Amino acid sequence: MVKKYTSMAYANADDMLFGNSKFPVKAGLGLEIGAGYTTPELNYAPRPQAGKSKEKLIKEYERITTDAMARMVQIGAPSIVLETEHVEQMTNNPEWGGAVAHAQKTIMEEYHDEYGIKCALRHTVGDIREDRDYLKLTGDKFDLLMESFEQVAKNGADLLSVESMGGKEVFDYSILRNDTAGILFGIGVLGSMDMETVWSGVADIAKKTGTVAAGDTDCAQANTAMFIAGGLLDKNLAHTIAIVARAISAGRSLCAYEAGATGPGKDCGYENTIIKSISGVPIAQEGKTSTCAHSDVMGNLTMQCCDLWSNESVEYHGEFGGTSVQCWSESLAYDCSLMNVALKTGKAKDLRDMFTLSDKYRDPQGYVLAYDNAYRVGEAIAKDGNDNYLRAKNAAVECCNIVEEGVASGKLKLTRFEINALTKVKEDLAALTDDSDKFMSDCLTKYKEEVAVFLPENYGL
Amino acid sequence: MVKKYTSMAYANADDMLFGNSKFPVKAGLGLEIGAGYTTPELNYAPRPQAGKSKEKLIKEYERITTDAMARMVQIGAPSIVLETEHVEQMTNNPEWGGAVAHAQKTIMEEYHDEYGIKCALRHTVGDIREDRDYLKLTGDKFDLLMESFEQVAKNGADLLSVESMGGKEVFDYSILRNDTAGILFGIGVLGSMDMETVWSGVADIAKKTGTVAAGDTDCAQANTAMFIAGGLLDKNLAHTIAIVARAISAGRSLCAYEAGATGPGKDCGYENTIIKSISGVPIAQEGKTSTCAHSDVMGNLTMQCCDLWSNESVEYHGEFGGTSVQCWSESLAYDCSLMNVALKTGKAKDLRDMFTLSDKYRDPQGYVLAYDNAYRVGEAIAKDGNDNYLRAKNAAVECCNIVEEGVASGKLKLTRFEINALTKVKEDLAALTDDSDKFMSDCLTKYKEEVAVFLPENYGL
Amino acid sequence: MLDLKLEDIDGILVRYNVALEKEMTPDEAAEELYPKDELIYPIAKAIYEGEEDDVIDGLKAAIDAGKDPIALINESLMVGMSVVSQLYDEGIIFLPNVMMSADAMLEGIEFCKTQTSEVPEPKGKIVCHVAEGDVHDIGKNIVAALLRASGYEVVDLGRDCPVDEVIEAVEKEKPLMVTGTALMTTTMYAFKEINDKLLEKGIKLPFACGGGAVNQDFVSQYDLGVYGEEASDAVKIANFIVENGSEIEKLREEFHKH
Amino acid sequence: MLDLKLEDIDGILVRYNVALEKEMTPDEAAEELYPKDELIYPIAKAIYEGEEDDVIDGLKAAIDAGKDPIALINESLMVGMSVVSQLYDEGIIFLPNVMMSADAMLEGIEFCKTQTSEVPEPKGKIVCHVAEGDVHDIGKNIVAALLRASGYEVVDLGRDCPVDEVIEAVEKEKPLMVTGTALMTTTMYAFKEINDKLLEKGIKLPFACGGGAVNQDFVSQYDLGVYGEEASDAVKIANFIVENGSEIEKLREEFHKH
Ligand code: B12
Ligand code: B12
Ligand code: SF4
Ligand code: SF4
Ligand SMILES: [Zn+2]
Ligand SMILES: [Zn+2]
Ligand SMILES: [Zn+2]
Repeated sequence: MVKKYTSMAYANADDMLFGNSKFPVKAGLGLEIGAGYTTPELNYAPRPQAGKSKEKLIKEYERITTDAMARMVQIGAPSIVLETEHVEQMTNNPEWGGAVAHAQKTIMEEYHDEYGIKCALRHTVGDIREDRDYLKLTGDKFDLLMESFEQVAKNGADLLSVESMGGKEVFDYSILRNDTAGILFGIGVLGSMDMETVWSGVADIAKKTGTVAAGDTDCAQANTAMFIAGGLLDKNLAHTIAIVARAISAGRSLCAYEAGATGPGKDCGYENTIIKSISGVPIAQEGKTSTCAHSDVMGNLTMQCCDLWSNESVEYHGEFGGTSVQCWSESLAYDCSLMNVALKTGKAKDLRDMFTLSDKYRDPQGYVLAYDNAYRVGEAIAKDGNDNYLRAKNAAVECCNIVEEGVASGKLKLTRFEINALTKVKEDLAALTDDSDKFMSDCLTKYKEEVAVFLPENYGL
Repeated sequence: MVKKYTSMAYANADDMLFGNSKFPVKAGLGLEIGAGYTTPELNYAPRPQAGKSKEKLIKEYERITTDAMARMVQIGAPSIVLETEHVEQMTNNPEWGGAVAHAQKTIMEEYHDEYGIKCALRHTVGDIREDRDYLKLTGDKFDLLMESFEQVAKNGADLLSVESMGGKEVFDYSILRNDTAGILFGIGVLGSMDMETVWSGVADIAKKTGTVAAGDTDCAQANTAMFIAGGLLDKNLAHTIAIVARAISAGRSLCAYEAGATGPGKDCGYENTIIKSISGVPIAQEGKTSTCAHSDVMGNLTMQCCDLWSNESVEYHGEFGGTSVQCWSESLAYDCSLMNVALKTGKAKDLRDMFTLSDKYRDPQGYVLAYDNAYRVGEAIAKDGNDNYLRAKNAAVECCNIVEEGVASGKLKLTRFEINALTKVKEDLAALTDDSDKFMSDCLTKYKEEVAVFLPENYGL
Repeated sequence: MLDLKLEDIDGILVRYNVALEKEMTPDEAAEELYPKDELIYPIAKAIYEGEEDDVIDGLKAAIDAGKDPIALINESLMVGMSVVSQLYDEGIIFLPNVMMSADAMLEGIEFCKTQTSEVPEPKGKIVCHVAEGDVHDIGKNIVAALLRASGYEVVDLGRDCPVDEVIEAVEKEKPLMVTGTALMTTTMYAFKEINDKLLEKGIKLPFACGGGAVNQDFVSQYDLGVYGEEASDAVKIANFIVENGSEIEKLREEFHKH
Repeated sequence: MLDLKLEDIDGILVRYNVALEKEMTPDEAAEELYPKDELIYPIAKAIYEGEEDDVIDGLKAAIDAGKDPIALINESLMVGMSVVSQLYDEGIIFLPNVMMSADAMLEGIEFCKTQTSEVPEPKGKIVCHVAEGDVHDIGKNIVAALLRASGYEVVDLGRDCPVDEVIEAVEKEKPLMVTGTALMTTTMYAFKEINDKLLEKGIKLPFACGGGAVNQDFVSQYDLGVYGEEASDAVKIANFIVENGSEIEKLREEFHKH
């Protein structure tokens, strides 16, 4: 059922481009993603008080939807995707999520009918599979998650996503301790296993409901590492370690497509360029126009191969220029307009390269995610594509090599601290076994002991 | 004293480019504007309660300044300009404005010393020259305005600006009545006269204090027209009329540089590309990354020749990604990074053209402001540069011609309504005299009678 | 410079206004809406066209044919104007046309008044203002123009209007509603003060508020507030009051987004 | 693909962290800070290096030479740790080093306790939690780790912690302060509830709050709140309380930006 990727979708890194994917995805009302143009993807969060009741929440999303659609039409944007990331109540009560999807889609249909604007609705359900202290990945909570998917799919959502959390308990423990094996185990092994289960489920529901199983992101781990690493002057985590976690996460998030998802991958999956190189699915990305949600050190670079371009998330509130969702959707739409002009004038590869160069030397993370290097990480994964552990380890090793080459070129300048951290990871990786079974049993023993909240039964172990 | 422009600074439209001006301007701490790179210009508004006392206001601006500088350093941005648009109390009490400038500059100096970040501070004083019902352009209020400039200049402001309002009373009356002569008289004649007075004053103060007389914008008139015209579906004013007002405004805002200002012109002067073509001064612009402040239909196009790139203004408040000033300054900085990469890789003209094409056919306003057409409006102005009336009229006529050519090419599609409005303006213009004195005396008679709040003594008439 | 091919433009931007423009020209659309009565038709049409002289001519003809001058105000001038308003609401004609039609209508009313000693029953008085400290008055001007165009008598207090002046005007004019415009977050708090002072004096009337800075959540915070997004909402609110009374709850139910 | 020339990169981005990195290596910087005493120096250095075995060896040697085991906690372990904290504050070393040093220090303390029947005077107890409904706990974990590293005893209530559990823990543990972390605007309101319930019970103690969603303006709204931006602020707040008492006003004066 799960067919692993063992080769690359693109023959060369240079074939990868924004607005173009090997396997475009049709969704919603007239939209095709990755079919030669980029589309803004707006995400928003209801105001705190709005979660009080189902009715209030629906009204809030109705206002958000109308505001955004109206603005798109006012500025002449040809297409838009709306992404609703569930607040916990919407997933825990599947009929809430369904009702919101229905209300939003009704408005989107009106706009589509009146103006012909191409649009689609993504619902990203919350991964509610946890108790206060423990992950509860299987059983009742899993069933509830699937029911939530089914409800939103039946009621109007076109694209189904989730930010799943498998492996996070081990990862959280390891990342603050520079524990390379733990990071690899948490993301690359446990995370991948959970992904296969979740996404087989979502793919079935998508098939049944005629919707699109879109994709996941390693928010819970690789993004956590990225945020702890922070800006250039933060000192909680070496950026060289954050990028190793990211490289590992590509193998993990790839599992969604191996289980039947077709993209577009989630915006905050900074691993998506790597995934696109292997799988050819369209991807969403975020960066310089998602500063409302977080800061990063690769604001332009992430546009290099995006098919949807997202603001990650903005709280609904007023600004001088309208409501926050109007402001951000407009900014995104102009970014897309620029990319679409490049595509039509034959300048797209130049623009792509400019996006990349803006941030390639800004940080080791940008350096490795630059599409040429991302492609190499992709190759490292595909090489041992059938083995979740080995491909994750390959990705980590290749990542270290790439950073070292960057340093050697003189263009990527690292601090001593970052270099030392990199050296340590490299040594750690070199010391690891090539035998997946041995790695699994070693880690099981170790982390059962060290991480109080790690329950192997979550992974059927 | 006032030396009018009668020729073009650039031999060809194609020589104009973002990050490059004929006459770069050094300002502040290590910054040079228009000297081969672009720089973000962040503008912000204090929260409503912050204006309660001088102390509160200063604290608010200190927080804003620190937040923004810190974020720039975190993402590795090489330079930034901060623009403080005065709230009314800061201009009406010149020592308030001075104290704010001082507090901000102190923080900026700390950052410059520690990190070497290039930066400058613009203060845009409020044009407080009015009573409740009437403009009071001269006398006491004028002196107060000049004192405010002096105070901010002495206390740390590097760039001096104002959004002056001369001519607005006649314009406000005319714009809702499609009264072409009144628009021309308000902006092109009265506005220009007032500009010459104000900017001679500012240039003197700049010279005296070793600061930069930066520039003005026709916010009060051309932007008002643009905002009334609104988005594609608004129906309060034809966009073809809004762009005629804009073309006229170029001659008016140019007066600042004729009176001794050197740029960078103000962000919201959408007429600035025209002005740059004539004068060669560096310009600030705003567009897709000023959606926090307003919506427009040329979000990318305005980047085509900008030297500073601005968010116009955002209220200081929290977002998921930090405070609003951090979010917007980061987005701006990445936009600039992209432009700067283009400049270094020899792709800048391609990128410029892509910016332009994104919006050239989106709206008649973008069509005329596209740098090739803007250059033509510039020529129309320079041709009769010595005569404020004639050059304004030339600009309006050329603007109409350009739009008509666009329509004829089939690429610029207008509604019937826009075409009719254009036809009417063209007829109106054709019926106007070529004699400035006659125009002046006709208009004086007419508007003294029709516009109750129009006081000729404001213009020494 | 680079350029786009004609056929590529639509993938980058859509001129929805062009795409949407009705098949019908505004004139044709208006034609469908005029009343059929031979005497009324030319007046309504002259209003639509903003032709003051034709309005007067039409009125004269109608009066000569025995129509009552005062009745004509409602039956021809207002009817013509409502054609104009409807076309504006539907996006078929634009604001300047409305303003020209309104001027023609006001002249027509004046003319009718000269033809009789009766005094026409006014539709209602409305006080308009821009918040204290705020000079942005174009939105308010549009509101006032549209209200006048709909037959309301407008008392325009102008911009930067002190709170107390609004209160005085309300006490003096006894309008059916007040409107407030604020474009700056720093000035809109004056609306709360107006609300409180009115209530203190025991005056309860709808206070329609709008303008760039203002939003529904803010307006909902004070008892008399009714929020309107577009200038034309002010007319709709006034009409609703005339037809259904001035209960704030009902007005909010009708005009607030929920 | 396109590329930038080496000399062009600086015009596009500045790696301020590289530009700023101190001439001195972290080891050299630490060397300058160690106490000179021959017996203390190796312990402090072992703490800095996170070498648990060396810490124990050093402690043994000092005790053999006649030092008091309990006094050694403050005079060597804490001193070593304060070198680490200072270097972290100055951006010279990073969090993982701090965490490894803290582990070494905690082992050292345990060892000292085994060498005597005296009980060391604890520096103070602190209750940490993540707001109810919120699963984002990494910030809280960092806060707890840094507090432990500074010698505080941490009672960690974990994430998604019900309001009442916080109250109970405060009543039971009598900490010198509570910390709260919230990353979502929807969960941070729990802090107000905690504040109110504490005050209802007559308990007044500093409630240090932080985390992505939280800002100073919000925290200023409830009486016990003290805002901290970075995890290391929690340590500074605790230290300030130890030295200057727990008056909220004073704490805000010190830690709030004005
Ligand atoms: C034009 C303009 C000006 C012109 C005003 C000319 C005039 N006669 O009005 C001038 C140049 C004078 C000006 C000055 C200033 N401005 Co100004 N200005 C604008 C601008 C660009 C457009 C406003 C406009 O005319 N819009 C078009 C009209 C038609 O819209 P509207 O009034 O909202 O009305 C519509 C609806 O709201 C509705 N409506 C209005 N009222 C009502 C009432 C009811 C009952 C209903 C139902 C509906 C309704 O109907 C209208 C049509 O549908 C805005 C930008 C923006 N984003 O809004 C800034 C803006 C309002 N200005 C701003 C500022 C800061 C200033 C200055 C302080 C700048 C300075 N430093 O000098 C000064 C103000 C001085 C003072 N003491 O007030 C800020 C305000 C920020 C804030 N704190 O809230 C804004 C938001 C710009 C920004 N993004 O920073 N400005
Ligand atoms: C990583 C992450 C996750 C991880 C969390 C893993 C973990 N173990 O913590 C996972 C994937 C599980 C997750 C889940 C969700 N998340 Co999340 N997440 C993030 C992310 C990307 C980074 C947070 C982080 O770890 N930062 C790094 C840490 C170190 O920072 P910190 O906690 O703020 O702590 C620092 C300081 O604040 C300070 N500090 C912290 N506490 C204290 C206390 C004191 C006393 C002091 C002095 C200082 C202090 O010290 C630290 C270092 O200096 C943020 C993005 C963002 N912009 O913050 C979103 C974010 C917080 N998440 C968000 C959302 C919406 C969710 C979900 C609801 C998504 C979904 N639909 O499923 C779920 C939540 C489910 C639930 N019921 O809570 C939103 C919240 C929006 C809102 N309404 O406010 C954010 C803001 C993203 C966004 N822009 O939309 N998320
Ligand atoms: S990083 Fe942001 S968009 Fe991504 S899963 Fe986390 S909260 Fe959602
Ligand atoms: S448009 Fe905006 S930036 Fe420009 S003068 Fe007006 S308020 Fe200021
Ligand atoms: Zn997102
Ligand atoms: Zn501005
Ligand atoms: Zn905001």
